[in-house]
Amino acid sequence: MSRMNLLQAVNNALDTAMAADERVLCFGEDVGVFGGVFRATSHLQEKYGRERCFNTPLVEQGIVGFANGLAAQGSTPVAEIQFADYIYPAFDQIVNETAKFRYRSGNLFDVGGLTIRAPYGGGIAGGHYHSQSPEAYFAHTPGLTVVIPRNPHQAKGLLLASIRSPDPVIFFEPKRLYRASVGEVPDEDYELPLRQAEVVKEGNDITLLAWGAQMEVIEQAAEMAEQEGISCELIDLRTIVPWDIATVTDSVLKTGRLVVSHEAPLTGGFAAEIAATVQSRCFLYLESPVERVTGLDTPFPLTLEKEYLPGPLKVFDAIHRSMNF
Amino acid sequence: MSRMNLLQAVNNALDTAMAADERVLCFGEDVGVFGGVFRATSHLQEKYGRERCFNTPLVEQGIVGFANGLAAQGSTPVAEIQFADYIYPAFDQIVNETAKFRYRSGNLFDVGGLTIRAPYGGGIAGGHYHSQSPEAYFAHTPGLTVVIPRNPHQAKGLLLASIRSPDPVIFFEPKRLYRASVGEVPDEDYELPLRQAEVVKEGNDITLLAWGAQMEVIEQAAEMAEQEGISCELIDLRTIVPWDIATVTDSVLKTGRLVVSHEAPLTGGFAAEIAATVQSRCFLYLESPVERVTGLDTPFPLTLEKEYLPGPLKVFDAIHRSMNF
Amino acid sequence: MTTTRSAAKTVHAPAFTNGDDIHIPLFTLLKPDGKPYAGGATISLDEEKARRVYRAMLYTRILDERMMAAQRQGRLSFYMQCTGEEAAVIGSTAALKDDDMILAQYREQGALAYRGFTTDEFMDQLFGNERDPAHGRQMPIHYGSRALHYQTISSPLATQIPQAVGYAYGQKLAGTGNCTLTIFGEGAASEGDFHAALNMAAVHKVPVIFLCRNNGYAISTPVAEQFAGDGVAARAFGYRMQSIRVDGNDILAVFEATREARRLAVEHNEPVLIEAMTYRLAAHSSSDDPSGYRSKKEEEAWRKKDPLARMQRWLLDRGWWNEEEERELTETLRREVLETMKKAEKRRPPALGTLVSDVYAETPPLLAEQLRELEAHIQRHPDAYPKSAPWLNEEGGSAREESRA
Amino acid sequence: MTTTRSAAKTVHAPAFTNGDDIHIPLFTLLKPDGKPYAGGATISLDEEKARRVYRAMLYTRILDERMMAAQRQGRLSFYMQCTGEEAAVIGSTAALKDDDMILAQYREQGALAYRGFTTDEFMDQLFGNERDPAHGRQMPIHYGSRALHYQTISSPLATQIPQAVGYAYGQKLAGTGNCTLTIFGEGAASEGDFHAALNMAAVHKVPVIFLCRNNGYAISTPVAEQFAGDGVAARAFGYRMQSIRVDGNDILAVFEATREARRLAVEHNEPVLIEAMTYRLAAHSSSDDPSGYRSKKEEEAWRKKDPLARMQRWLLDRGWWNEEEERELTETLRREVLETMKKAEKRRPPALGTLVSDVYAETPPLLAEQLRELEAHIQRHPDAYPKSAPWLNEEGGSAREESRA
Ligand SMILES: Cc1ncc(C[n+]2csc(CCOP(=O)(O)OP(=O)(O)O)c2C)c(N)n1
Ligand SMILES: Cc1ncc(C[n+]2csc(CCOP(=O)(O)OP(=O)(O)O)c2C)c(N)n1
Ligand SMILES: [Mg+2]
Ligand SMILES: [Mg+2]
Repeated sequence: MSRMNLLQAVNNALDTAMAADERVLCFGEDVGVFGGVFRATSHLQEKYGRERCFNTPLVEQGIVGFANGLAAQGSTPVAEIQFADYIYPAFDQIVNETAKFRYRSGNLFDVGGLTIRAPYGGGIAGGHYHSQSPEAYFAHTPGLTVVIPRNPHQAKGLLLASIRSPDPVIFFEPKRLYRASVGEVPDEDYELPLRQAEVVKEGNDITLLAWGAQMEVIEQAAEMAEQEGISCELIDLRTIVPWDIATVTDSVLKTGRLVVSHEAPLTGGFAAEIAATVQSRCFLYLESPVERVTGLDTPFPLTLEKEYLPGPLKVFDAIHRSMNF
Repeated sequence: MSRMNLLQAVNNALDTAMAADERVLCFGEDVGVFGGVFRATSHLQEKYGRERCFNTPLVEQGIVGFANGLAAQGSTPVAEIQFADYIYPAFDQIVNETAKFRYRSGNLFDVGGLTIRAPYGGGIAGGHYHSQSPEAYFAHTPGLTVVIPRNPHQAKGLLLASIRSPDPVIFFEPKRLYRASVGEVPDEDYELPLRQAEVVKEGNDITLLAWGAQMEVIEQAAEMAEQEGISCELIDLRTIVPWDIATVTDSVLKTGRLVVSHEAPLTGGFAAEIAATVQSRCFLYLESPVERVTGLDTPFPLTLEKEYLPGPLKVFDAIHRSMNF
Repeated sequence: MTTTRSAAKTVHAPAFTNGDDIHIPLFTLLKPDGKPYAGGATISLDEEKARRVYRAMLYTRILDERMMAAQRQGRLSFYMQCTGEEAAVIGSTAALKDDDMILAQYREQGALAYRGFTTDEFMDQLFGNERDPAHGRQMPIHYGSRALHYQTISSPLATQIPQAVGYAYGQKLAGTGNCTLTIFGEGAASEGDFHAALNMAAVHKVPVIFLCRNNGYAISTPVAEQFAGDGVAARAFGYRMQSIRVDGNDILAVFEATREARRLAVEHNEPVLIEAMTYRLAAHSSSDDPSGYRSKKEEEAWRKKDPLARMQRWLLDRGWWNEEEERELTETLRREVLETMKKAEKRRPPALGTLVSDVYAETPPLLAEQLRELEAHIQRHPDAYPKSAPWLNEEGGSAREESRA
Repeated sequence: MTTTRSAAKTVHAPAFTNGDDIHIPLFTLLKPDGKPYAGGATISLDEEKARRVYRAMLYTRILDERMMAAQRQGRLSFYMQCTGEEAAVIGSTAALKDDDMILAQYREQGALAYRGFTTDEFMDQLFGNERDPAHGRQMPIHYGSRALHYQTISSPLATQIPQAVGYAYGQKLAGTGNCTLTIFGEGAASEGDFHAALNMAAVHKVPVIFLCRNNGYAISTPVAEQFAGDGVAARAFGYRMQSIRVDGNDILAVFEATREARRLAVEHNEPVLIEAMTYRLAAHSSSDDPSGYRSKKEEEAWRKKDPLARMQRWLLDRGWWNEEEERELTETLRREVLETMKKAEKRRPPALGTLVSDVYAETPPLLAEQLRELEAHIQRHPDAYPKSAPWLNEEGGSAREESRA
């Protein structure tokens, strides 16, 4: 066990993966000598050479196109997109190519080896273009797996599982937690299961569901609620798609109430999918409507970031709305 | 009034818009001499000259980037993307630029003049890449307006309204109806309201909601249901975002039941947003869960297209599920 | 630190240049009449390979004729011809090792024919029947073959170009001495992915060959509306990449150029751009009618440059082919295509379970549930689903597909 | 139909070329010591404009110093310097008409300074206060000005390049005789949007000037890992576009090149690519530390080529400037920046209603509802929202913003 922050855990996972399998390659803008603008790939070029860890030209569609080809060839590329906000130039390569590679060829070819990493989310005074949470775009794309860790332990275990998954994975790292989230991380090689939500805390009155940096937020809200005697069950979705419906619905069947929270705008965010599924599968058990606590339907702002973000108090208010419905 | 098909109505709308305002320009791949692969821009180059109707090089990100600049300059570009499946190379220009242009500049600059047209949807044996319904990707993007017509009359009126709207609009045309949908269309210049759903048929027992080519499908399902004495209220959403929540919830408050249908995959499709909103706003009035009848969570197939698509029988089954819950 | 190679030389007057003084010659070995140019490079295509190439060209021509006819008869939903561009496609493929990877656009069935894709394989894909390895998921002509090192075609243009660079990078690390060939149209070369790919290939020095089929049109858009530059070859300078322009209807020139390109790629990790000047003799696809955008006269002029006829004359001259063989092969192939088609179009559609398999390596529960619901639905309305209902009960539903996996 | 200009010339041996024989000279007028090269082109920068240019350069330098210091003191969240590249940015801007449109990347505050963006305007944006026209929605340095024909900066790289082409196309149709200048880094030139833009500009013949600031780095990535070609200028050949490479630290060369480029653009609708060779003397941004990827020695070498010092020497030599003026102006500007900053950082944050305005021309009901709920929420927890709560009651909630609209 070592104490490390989320960034170090990502770096450690990459190091572990590269040491274990020489087909693993890390590349992207500034990931070489510099080790990435956040330093997630620090020292990897030194350790594994320029052929396995390198800078690319500044072209996201090229990075993912190149990575698709490498994965098809049998390598295990881990491509970094510097910020999730800059993943869109690669949207075609991801949505039309990565996601459909195996299906369209009847499994003659696949890009299962591919992992795309990108820092995402707000709370760092980044404005429109350094704060976005684009998970819902990818969640609407069959063939993709989207994974988001909430702490260093998860970051290492889920990233290793993502790299080794037989499916292409988009791995969004909550950049607000890069240095803020610190914890014990096993030194050895380990994987945490994909496609499985984690019940972080059991409770009886209401289920709170989130992922990534938003887990901290619902935890704080839960603490406030517990002080009022409201017992909260906390679930971390971890894999956004394909998502673990059973864990979520089991919880809601028990508590009868659900609050889902994410930073992305409300309309068409992934909370909508969760609410739609839960209202369908738990209809007779729901005591109140599924509450969504999300970003506003606007681009991500700067000065009024706090007002925009679904902080603990907003979740707390939603718990009240749900309890007092 | 003239009898025309949906394609002719689109052409007529473009002609009307170009005749009325010389700032209106139409361009895209093959839209010039050839008039577009579907012929939506037929004769426009002849009539308005090569400067106002022209072919572009084969580069969607360039087409939309160019169109963004033109709109910022004060022109009224109507850019064609040959198939909605090929809009993704332009995703960054649309999601990071078009959608945020006004907001990020505090209204110093805007691209309100922009309209992006693209044929979308399945049912024409087009497989993965000539069948997609990507509306949900754009619906999760504040700043965009997404409009989909269901027949020639709407196509003309909504397209004219889109071109003249002060906001950028993505206008998806159901290509399966291009020639199949025929009807009376006023010869004069007219606009139909954006952001307003249309109650196509009133009914009491259940609300059926769809848009575009899927309207035909729910109409057929409604006919089957009516034969069993189930009275269906039919709503055409028309503008996907910003969507007309009030019309939909008013209807559900009355009927207590809702089936939403779209061709795109289930997970993260726009029906999720509708279900999430409706369960929240009509909680105590819902007699049964909101039903979603959609494509499967797979890429769009070819040989088994009929099996994939949410046809009238699938909607009919959903009506039964809803009625017998 | 110098940021450019030539920054050292300075001038003191603002001299603009658009490169008009750079001339890219056209490499050609065979005259239109099939005679080699005097003093041309040595021809390294031997008899065996020449016959294999020609056979593939003839096969492709016949396949295209038959299938376009089938499309016109309504037996096939869609088709695209290679007609006129067989030399560019097959000549380049023939210069590779058979296990070099190819990532093509869609008009390159000749490459598959050369490598031995069987008529059954063509037909099963075209008809999307239960023997199509991709289970009838894609439109006709979206072939792929793992055995023949030919990536499954995907319709979005140019996406395969950066993929080819990544593939080649992997080959370089693997050290097998292979390279990757990617083929695309001059229209596709306008996409952002083209720029990304060429730049990355040059920076990372990968064994990739970019072959642009400049056939004059992207659907209806003539090259003059596609770019203002001197074709696509001229773009290579911007990346400091080796490039050559060849007569794409001259099988020998294409072959020799690609042979040399492969040497540069594999021995020196130098990516190469080849621009093959050719012409799309047929319509863009079965959905297209070129009379709206180009003249019969122009088509006729190019028909005279038919690469198949040119190669045939060369072969006949060398005594490597004769009219009797031509007649016989033509007839055999026609019959083979026709008969295979008849069988393929009657084959069953893919099993219902193939709708959901291969989306992920392992089908997630929600998708499995969607399949079960679909099965139940079809069982309730069997008449509405003639393609899938008949087999459902007989074969125990999704079991049929699951047993495949 | 010919698909290329030079296809006529044929060769019969496979000759590859990578363009190494093409040499792009560097246009320069001022020696590093501020003396013009003998026999150089006529200098058309007159005294008035020269002083305006220099003032803007000095202003930019001072602004950058002060604001980076403010960032280090924690008063500002983020900053980016133009330092070292003032000549490239301001020299090109000065060669335009003041109502030509500029679409820049983010490091071009000098262009705004030249056009008269006030210190108040800079500060209000940097501090995202209630006087920022963009209502504090974007990170510092994302300036924009409708009055000064300068599009609001957006962080995604290269997106402005095809937009500039569209803008210029609109100008051409409008017939006002204006052009568009777009400025971007050599890193951004790797994006697909760059290729799209240059190709479209050449095909559609629009009055646009592409100015690439080749400053050696994209964050930590040196040009050698960005491209293998001869800088960015060499790419113009691929589009048959006029291009020139200039010493970006030489104000006169940049000015003359852009003047001529503007003439080509406006009079002949010829797009032009200018590559300005320069160096980013400072860190990439306040978040960056270049010591991890480049040497002090390299930085020092470039510091000696400082464009500001070079222009100053030239001005002094001409008697168009003197040390006294320099001292005075420096002091005045420093004070102005400091004092304006002090006021700006104390100004109120934007009104809460600005969170939702401008998403659409008219705020949709759902968004208006979201604002109302947010107001109610803040009113329940005023202590948690120190930026917005204090003003809410005082000003009647969203009324404050609505009254603006
Ligand atoms: C990204 C994308 N945009 C548009 C299309 C539609 N489309 C299919 S083929 C084609 C023209 C391609 O021309 P070219 O690359 O020259 O190839 P050719 O057909 O001439 O062989 C177009 C526009 C597509 N398939 N993909
Ligand atoms: C699409 C996109 N990808 C990545 C980034 C992150 N990023 C910001 S600046 C930068 C480097 C830009 O280098 P260059 O274009 O040379 O400009 P310079 O900073 O040298 O002026 C990068 C990678 C971005 N802003 N946008
Ligand atoms: Mg072509
Ligand atoms: Mg740079």
